[in-house]
Amino acid sequence: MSFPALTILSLLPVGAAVLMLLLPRANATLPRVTAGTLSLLILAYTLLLWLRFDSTCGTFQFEERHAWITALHVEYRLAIDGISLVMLLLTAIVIPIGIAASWRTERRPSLYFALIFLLQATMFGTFTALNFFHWFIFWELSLIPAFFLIRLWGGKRAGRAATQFLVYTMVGSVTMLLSFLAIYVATGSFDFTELAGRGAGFLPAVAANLGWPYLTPGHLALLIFAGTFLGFAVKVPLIPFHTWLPATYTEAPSGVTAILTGAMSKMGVYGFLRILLPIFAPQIRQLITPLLWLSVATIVLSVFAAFAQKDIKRIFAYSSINHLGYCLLAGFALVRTSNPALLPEQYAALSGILLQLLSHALTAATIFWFISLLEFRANGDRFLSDFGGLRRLAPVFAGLMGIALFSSLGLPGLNGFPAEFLIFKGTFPLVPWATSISVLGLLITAVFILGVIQQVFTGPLHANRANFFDLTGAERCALAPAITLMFILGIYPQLVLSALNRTVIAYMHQLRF
Amino acid sequence: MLAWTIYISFLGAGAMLLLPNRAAKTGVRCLALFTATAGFGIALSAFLRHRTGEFFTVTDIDWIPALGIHYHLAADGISLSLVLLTGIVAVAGVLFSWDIDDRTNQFFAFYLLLIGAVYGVFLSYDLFLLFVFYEIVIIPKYFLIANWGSTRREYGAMKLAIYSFVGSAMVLVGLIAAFVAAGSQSMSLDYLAGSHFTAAFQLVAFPVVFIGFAILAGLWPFHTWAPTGHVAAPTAASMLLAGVVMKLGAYGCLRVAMTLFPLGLQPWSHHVLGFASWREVFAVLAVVGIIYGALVALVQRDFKFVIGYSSVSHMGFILLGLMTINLIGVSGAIIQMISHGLIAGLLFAVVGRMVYARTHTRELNALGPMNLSRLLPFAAVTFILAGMAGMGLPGFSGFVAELMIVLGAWGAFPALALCVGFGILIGIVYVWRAMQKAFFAEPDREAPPPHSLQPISLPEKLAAFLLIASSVAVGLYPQMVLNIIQPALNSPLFAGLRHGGWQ
Amino acid sequence: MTAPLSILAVCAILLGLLGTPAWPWFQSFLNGERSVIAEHVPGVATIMVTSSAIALFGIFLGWRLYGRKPISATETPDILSQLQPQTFRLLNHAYYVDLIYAATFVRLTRWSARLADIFDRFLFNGIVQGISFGVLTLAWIDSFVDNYIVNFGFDTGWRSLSIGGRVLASLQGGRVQTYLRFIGLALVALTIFLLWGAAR
Amino acid sequence: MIDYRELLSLAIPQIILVVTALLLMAVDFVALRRASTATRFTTASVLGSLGCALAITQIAITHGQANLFDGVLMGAPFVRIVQIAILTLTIATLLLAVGSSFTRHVAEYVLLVLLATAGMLFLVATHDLLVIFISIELLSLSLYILSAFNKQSRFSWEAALKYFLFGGMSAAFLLYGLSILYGLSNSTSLPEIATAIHVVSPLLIISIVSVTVGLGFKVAAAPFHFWAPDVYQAAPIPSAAFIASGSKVASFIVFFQLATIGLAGTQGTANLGHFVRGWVPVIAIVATVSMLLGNLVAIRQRSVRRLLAYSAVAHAGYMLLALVAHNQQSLASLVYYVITYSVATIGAFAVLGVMEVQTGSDFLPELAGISRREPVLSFCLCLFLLSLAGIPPLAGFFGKFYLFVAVLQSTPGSMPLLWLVILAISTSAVSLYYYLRVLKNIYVTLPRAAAPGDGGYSGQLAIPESGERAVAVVDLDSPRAPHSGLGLTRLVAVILAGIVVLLGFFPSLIVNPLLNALAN
Repeated sequence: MSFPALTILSLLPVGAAVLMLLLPRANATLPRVTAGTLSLLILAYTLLLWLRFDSTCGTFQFEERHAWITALHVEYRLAIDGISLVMLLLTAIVIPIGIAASWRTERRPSLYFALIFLLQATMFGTFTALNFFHWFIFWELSLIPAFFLIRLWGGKRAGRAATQFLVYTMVGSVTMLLSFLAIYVATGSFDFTELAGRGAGFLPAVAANLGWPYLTPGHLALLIFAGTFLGFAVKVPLIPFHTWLPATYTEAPSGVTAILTGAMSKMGVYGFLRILLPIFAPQIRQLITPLLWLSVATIVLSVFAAFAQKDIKRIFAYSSINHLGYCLLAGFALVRTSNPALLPEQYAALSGILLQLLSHALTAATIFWFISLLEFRANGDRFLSDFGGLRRLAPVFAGLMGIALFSSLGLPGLNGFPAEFLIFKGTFPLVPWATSISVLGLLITAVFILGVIQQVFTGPLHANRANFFDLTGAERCALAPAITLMFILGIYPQLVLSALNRTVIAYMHQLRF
Repeated sequence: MLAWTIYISFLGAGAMLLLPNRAAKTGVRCLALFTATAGFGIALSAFLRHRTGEFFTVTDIDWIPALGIHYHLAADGISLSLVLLTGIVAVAGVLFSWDIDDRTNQFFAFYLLLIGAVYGVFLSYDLFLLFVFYEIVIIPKYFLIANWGSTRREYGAMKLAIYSFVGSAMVLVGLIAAFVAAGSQSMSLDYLAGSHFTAAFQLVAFPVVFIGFAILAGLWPFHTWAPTGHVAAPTAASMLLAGVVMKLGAYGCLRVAMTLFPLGLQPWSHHVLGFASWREVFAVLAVVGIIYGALVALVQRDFKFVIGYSSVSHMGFILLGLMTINLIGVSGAIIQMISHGLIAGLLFAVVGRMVYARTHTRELNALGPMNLSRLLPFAAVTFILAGMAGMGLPGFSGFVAELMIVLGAWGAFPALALCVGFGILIGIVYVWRAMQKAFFAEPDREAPPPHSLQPISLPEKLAAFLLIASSVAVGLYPQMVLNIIQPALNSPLFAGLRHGGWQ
Repeated sequence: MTAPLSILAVCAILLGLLGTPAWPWFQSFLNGERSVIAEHVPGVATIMVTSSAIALFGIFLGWRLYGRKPISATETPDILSQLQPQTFRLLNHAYYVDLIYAATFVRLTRWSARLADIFDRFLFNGIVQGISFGVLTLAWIDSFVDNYIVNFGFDTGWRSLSIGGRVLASLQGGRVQTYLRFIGLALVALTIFLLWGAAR
Repeated sequence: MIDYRELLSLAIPQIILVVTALLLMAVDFVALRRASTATRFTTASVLGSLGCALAITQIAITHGQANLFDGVLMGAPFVRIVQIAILTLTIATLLLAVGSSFTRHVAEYVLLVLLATAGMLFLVATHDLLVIFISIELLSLSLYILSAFNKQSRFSWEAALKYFLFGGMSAAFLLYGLSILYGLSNSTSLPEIATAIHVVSPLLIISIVSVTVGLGFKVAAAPFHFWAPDVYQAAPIPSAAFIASGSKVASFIVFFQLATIGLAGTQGTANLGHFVRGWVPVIAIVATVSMLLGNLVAIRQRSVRRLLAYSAVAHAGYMLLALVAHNQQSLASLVYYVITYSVATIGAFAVLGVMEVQTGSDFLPELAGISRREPVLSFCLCLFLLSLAGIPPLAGFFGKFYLFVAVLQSTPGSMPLLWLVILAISTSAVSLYYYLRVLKNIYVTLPRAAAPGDGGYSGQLAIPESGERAVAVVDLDSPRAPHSGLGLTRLVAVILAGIVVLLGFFPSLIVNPLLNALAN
């Protein structure tokens, strides 16, 4: 048997977590340094995988497949294609940022970092699993470390927020579980690729096998779809299933928020791409209009909501809803039509989605990192009205954070731009009206982000911020790679896209037939 | 060899009784621990040796020739796994009741008596023998609770005893009727299962026997003994109660009621209140139990009551699994028996031993301010793990069980499967609520806990580790249990059930 | 504010270059295929020429106005204001675009933002709260049922049994006469039952 | 032509008993004039027991069938088994009396016990109405006196008086019924009566009912049980034990034989919803009443002896089911049941005897926490009561099981008697409650606990029993005397407990011989 690269990938963070727990309690700096190094090592391992990844074929690679629970036809199956690869990459990138962003955690830092590593492990597991059974294991377990990170290190109302987060996500997971069990009962398979291979409209057949007495197979199929959809819609989130998000992102410590928005929300999108679109394509086509409306509403409402916020964290919480909204819009657009003439646009849209995931992970995480720095310097104040005229005191801070913000509003030359460009370019021909409404999102994003810049950095210096100091050398060095990466991705996105082309083509092909 | 699980426990109990009241406590405890461990070891070795899961006879002696009753012990995959469960819980229980000081030897005597009887029920192949062991269980239960229990112990104990005895009375009626109807040649399982009773007889006998057993399995609305009993009982007793004794009920439902009277599950000729068969009736009752128990647990103020009702809810899963008469559902039910045995035991241990024995209160609101997550981190972590396992989080045994049961339910009663989903959700919520209130509530700085709590002792840690480890093992590799359960379910013994709509 | 603005400017120029229909290399670059400069796109040449001409003229004008003697102090009135006051006012208020913009677009945005926020806080959150409240109510009802119906049922059932016991026990009054009376009653009752109650 | 030799050979056990009685009387009056009561009791009981043992051996060595004067006196394996059982129970009773000193008329006491035993032996060995009646009278009269022996307690007197009046009444009914039978069949031997009577005439009904009254009184079936609580409570321990055990065995056997042999043609049926005239429905009704009343009233009792009395009523109800079933299987189950029941009851009385001496009363609150002082005896009592409640693996459980199986077997097919079985089993479920209450007071409640806090039920427990209270049955002249004999009583209790467990584990020890005996 071959080298179990992926299993090791998921095990590395676990090992790291154990190591963190074994560290001596007394020392304050030791945990953070160890955590940082370990996370960078894991990043290195992931990059190694990326290099070893054969971008000339769009099939699954590094496959591991072992019989597990024969009674349930469950097998342990790991493999990655380009999509999973992007996910792994962004997770590996986000975690160090998150750790850096929570550099100054005082309370039980080793436990804190251990939980972060566990979170990473579960995410790796989710992105590599191809069998519902253990995919679901990781999907669920990811909540636990996240919960405790929020609950124990969060702000005043953290308890409520964390519970809301957990219960909300659990609701989604349970409905998804029920749907998948229904599918299993009829098909006897938990394997994603196998289920996707069943081709269009196998679900009504499934429903027919279930022999539900009250509903027609078609409707039952929709019911099953709805269950799964809810699971992911809550995770991403899609308005109106998002109410857990603002409170959670706000109450969580900024480092954790960076991870939540940077990596964990991507789990939802990944679910859409890996599970929902391939397996439920016919149902999505059935419901395409409402779904598109949902995503448009997500984009527009979230951006307006962001505009109305006073709390910086809340602003970017909503803005990350908005950014992922583009991905979902494009995702739904992918399955709208099977007209071969539109194939290039679909390619563009899909690569746009992937690029957007990566760049949003990078940008959002970095922004929350900056926010954590802000919070630290402003000893906890987060409201726009608490800041002002910082540029004079901290030019470097202002400049670097400005870059991050600009990348988030999609300024050309920064990573946000090519992603959104591709998405819009690809989506517009597929669903013109929805896309054109969504452009509003870009516009308002620009508005409120400029508003933030203006409020925080320009104008007269705020009275309480007299002792605000600029980035230290260490912080600059730490931030530099992230900023550079933004530029790199913005100027030369091919770096990523080239690795994904084959996958994109294969994926679309499999989606259409 | 396997029979010695029974004998050694009884011998241990006898030895305990012979010991003087003033005997050295540690010696008594060690003896008890030794006995329990020996039983566990035997069970484990048997579990490892018999991988086929088919029935194999342990002992078969002509006992009462006048009625063709044999002293016949046998085991198949199902009973083996349950015997193993009993062994694990027994050991854990002894470890968790290390702090019993009042009449220690009597306590452990009753304890071991109970254990031995439970082994006996799981191992007996002759139904007379099974019933004998089944009734022996009642008395030690009563005394354990009434003597060493806590709140309203005598009420709880008496209630439990009465419920059990009423249940076993129903079982006795059914058994005698079946015995006579089968020609009173023999009481052995295969003989009775093989003698085809008339459908009319089975339609009457099935509910009687099934309810008789299900009372002990906490079937709604006969569950009310469970919360009071669990709360009143001392830790070890509630561990056994929830861990194995309730399983006796479920086991009886499967092994006796459903095996002897498969036709009793067949649809009636007519509809009553929309029900077309006992199967539907009991399935609905089971689901009601799931949701009802979870909801009631959601608003309890007493920590132990939360767990008590949670076990009502979990037992509902077992009964539902049994009622989905298909291979996956029933094996799921058996896995749930094991899983709940481990987890409920652990939960009760945390609440009763780790928390209550130290803080002397079980009021969630009173526990909150003590900031237990810092004072007793081990207890907190254990409870989190146990709670996760209990609410069916993947990776633990509870998940596999619920998954398989819901699979079965999808096949049998789709509508109920959806309700079960709701039940699972409520389960998550109440576990989380209890955990937050008990361990992670905001500590009030000015009022630190009155007494410094002594740290979690070694026996407790051992036992907790044992239970968690086995739960995770089952959760990650259920195949090891399924390997021997499913052949057992495919054995000719269940032929009747298979004809009755087995899938 | 110079640095970000210059960045913006530079990027804007770059973007301008990227987008030209004559040489759409950026799209093709993203799509991963290398592109070529289109030799002759109709009308492109004229557009390029005119626009550059206009730009050059603007620069020339600026140089004519300000280039000669640079503005020494801010308070010195602008030359243009002396030459052409109304033009200057127009230019100074940037064709009043800002006002219009603020009156229409910004206000609209603010309103819709507030709307979205309210929507978010009250509608969606309200629904969630409502659901959880409903579940809790259900839970309370159930626990009430459990305490006052299921348990109570058991207790009363048992109590009634033992009350029956008490009633029967009161027959045992300790008086022989009553005992004997009971025998007589039993005798009569049984006889009557046998004679008329039971079938032949 | 009358064969007196055979008559003697058949009556040897009875003769042995009588001779022993006279012998020990002589011994007591001559040798032990001024010995202490305890010693006199000891010698007397030991002698009596020896006599019984002798009788047992005599019975054990005789074999084969014998039938004198068509059923006046019979010898059969079955009869012998029952006789052995009765004698054994008598021995146990006598040993209980060892060392006790409630009366000074020791010899008379033991004499009466032996005479009563002789009566029982005749009772189970005859198929003749006259002998039945005479031996019943012999038995009853001695029992009346035995129950009155405790002169210190006026309750003993009162109870004995009630017992006597009641017994006289029921004896009258019995005689009336038997005479009607004779009138209908002009024969006194049961088989001939059976052959003579076929149709259930009103007259026969009268006789059936009055016979039921007469024997129902003996077996303490409701509503003819009213004497039982008072006697059980007030009589001296050995007498109570004797009344509750040995006489029960004899009465049930004779009841069964009278019904099944004498009224063979006229059973009728007690099938649910379809009662057919005859004695079966009567007995079914009496059984039902007994089961319900006995179990329900027992819930309320606070005196353990009264509780035992009512449980005796309930058990009489169960055992009458065997008559309802009336076949060999049920006879065997009846014998097994009544024997195990008697053993358990004697054992319970033995333990109570000791405990009363310790605590001065048999009231539940006084027994609180006595297990700490008397672990062994408490354990024995636990076994006895649980056996009575029918908890396996004790003898009582198999008794019930076997009995119910027999009842259901008696009517093959659609089990028309199932309702009786269901009733019996459910009432026995109730019965566990009051037995457990006793055990709770012994094991759980702390000593000197004011009121047994039984959770929800405490309110009911606190209500005192409406009947009369018993006073301490302790010797007045020599306070230390009782303890001298208690050792032996303890031993008896332990042995009986052992028997209960043994018969529970190996019921075949009794069942197989019975079935063999009934087979031929």
